[in-house]
Amino acid sequence: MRVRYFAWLRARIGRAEEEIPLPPEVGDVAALLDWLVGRGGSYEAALANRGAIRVAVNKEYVGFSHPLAEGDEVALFPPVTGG
Amino acid sequence: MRVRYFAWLRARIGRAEEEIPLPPEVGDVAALLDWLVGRGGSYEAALANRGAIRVAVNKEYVGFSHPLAEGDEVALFPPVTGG
Amino acid sequence: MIRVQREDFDPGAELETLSRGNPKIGAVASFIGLVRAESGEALRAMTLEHYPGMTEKELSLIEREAKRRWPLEASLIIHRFGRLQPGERIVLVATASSHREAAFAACQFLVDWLKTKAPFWKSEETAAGERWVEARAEDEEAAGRWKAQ
Amino acid sequence: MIRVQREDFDPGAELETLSRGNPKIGAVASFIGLVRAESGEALRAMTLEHYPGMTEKELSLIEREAKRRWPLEASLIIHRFGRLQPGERIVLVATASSHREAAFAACQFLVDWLKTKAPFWKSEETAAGERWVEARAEDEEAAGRWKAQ
Repeated sequence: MRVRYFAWLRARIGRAEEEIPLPPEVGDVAALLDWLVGRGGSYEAALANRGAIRVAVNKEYVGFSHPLAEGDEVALFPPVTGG
Repeated sequence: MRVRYFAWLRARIGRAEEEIPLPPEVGDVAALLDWLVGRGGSYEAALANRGAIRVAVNKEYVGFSHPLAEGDEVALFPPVTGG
Repeated sequence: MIRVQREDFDPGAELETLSRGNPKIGAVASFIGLVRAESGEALRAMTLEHYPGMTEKELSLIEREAKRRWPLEASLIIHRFGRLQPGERIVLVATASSHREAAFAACQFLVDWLKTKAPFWKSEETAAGERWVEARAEDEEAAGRWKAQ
Repeated sequence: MIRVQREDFDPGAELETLSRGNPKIGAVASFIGLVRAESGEALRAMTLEHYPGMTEKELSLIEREAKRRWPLEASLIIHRFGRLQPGERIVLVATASSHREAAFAACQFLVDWLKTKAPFWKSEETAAGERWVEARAEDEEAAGRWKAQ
């Protein structure tokens, strides 16, 4: 699974993307967030406020209950500010 | 008093403008319309439907009860269709 | 700013001029009206008559009213008159503001008011001859929306 | 049509291309978003990050939705990314229709939806350093207006 970070999530975590083999306990987006927070450090700090996190799977917006599968591209980012 | 006609009012009356010495019985726009209709012919035909006539005096929109004075520029025209 | 003219205008250059040099401008909304080629029958040309002097006066009043209602940094109305071919530009309305809400609302307001207040009249030439365009009830309604404010 | 690009665009040329050759078009509404020089402190530059691939996908969805809701003859969204100076253009949204009502409504809809759905993020450079722009609650509300339809 590829996980991508954008904007201040990218800046706080300190990387733009990473490959993560899907952990067996991670069935959906919410579980992935828990798993990443469990890494502590910059992950815990960046992902503390879930209300400020938006998620896309395979470049489409999804909710936190969206299921994840090996091979997915998961993107985590703050609310958009373009235009 | 100068009276000006625009669009189909001009076309039906057959002139764009004319000088009319203010008749003593013409105190307001409504009376001017009566007076012009009294000329008969193309005036009567062009001015028959008053609901289709808009009026400006000295280049400002006015109602039919607007008073007239010698030296005024009175314009009669249909509802506008620009833009 | 108001311009009533026979000749065409360059929308890109006008929009550039409108916003250039004012650091407060973050949003430019604009409207371009064009001569459609169809109106039941194929249109050959359209002629716009207007009332010189009153046109400028009314457009200035409309523009002043928009500036009273919204925080605009700049605005522009260009309206052509004379004989126009299908596809030609008739009118440009543009508004500039810090934020888009004011720019959009003011632009729409200007176009709606212009359509019911500026002394222009269109006549259309088709194979069937020439005829004056009738005022649309929708235009009165659209302008009416803004009256309460 | 959708374009996501680093380089600037020419609004006049884009608007001309949008309406040229389609005799049904009578109205072109457009919006240009610019980098304002002020945001509390003087802005030195702004950087727009985006999510390549998803950006184009979302903009296409938004455009398709506008075409479903209004009778548009043409539409265009150009959004830039990268580092921009104050006064530079960020985005152009343009819509063309037979009548102005559809053109205006669709243009405003596109801008409102783009602001809350297209994956772009702005960071601002001022004398105090660099900071990420926060999403405006007003933008969510503006987009919310269109949900019921």
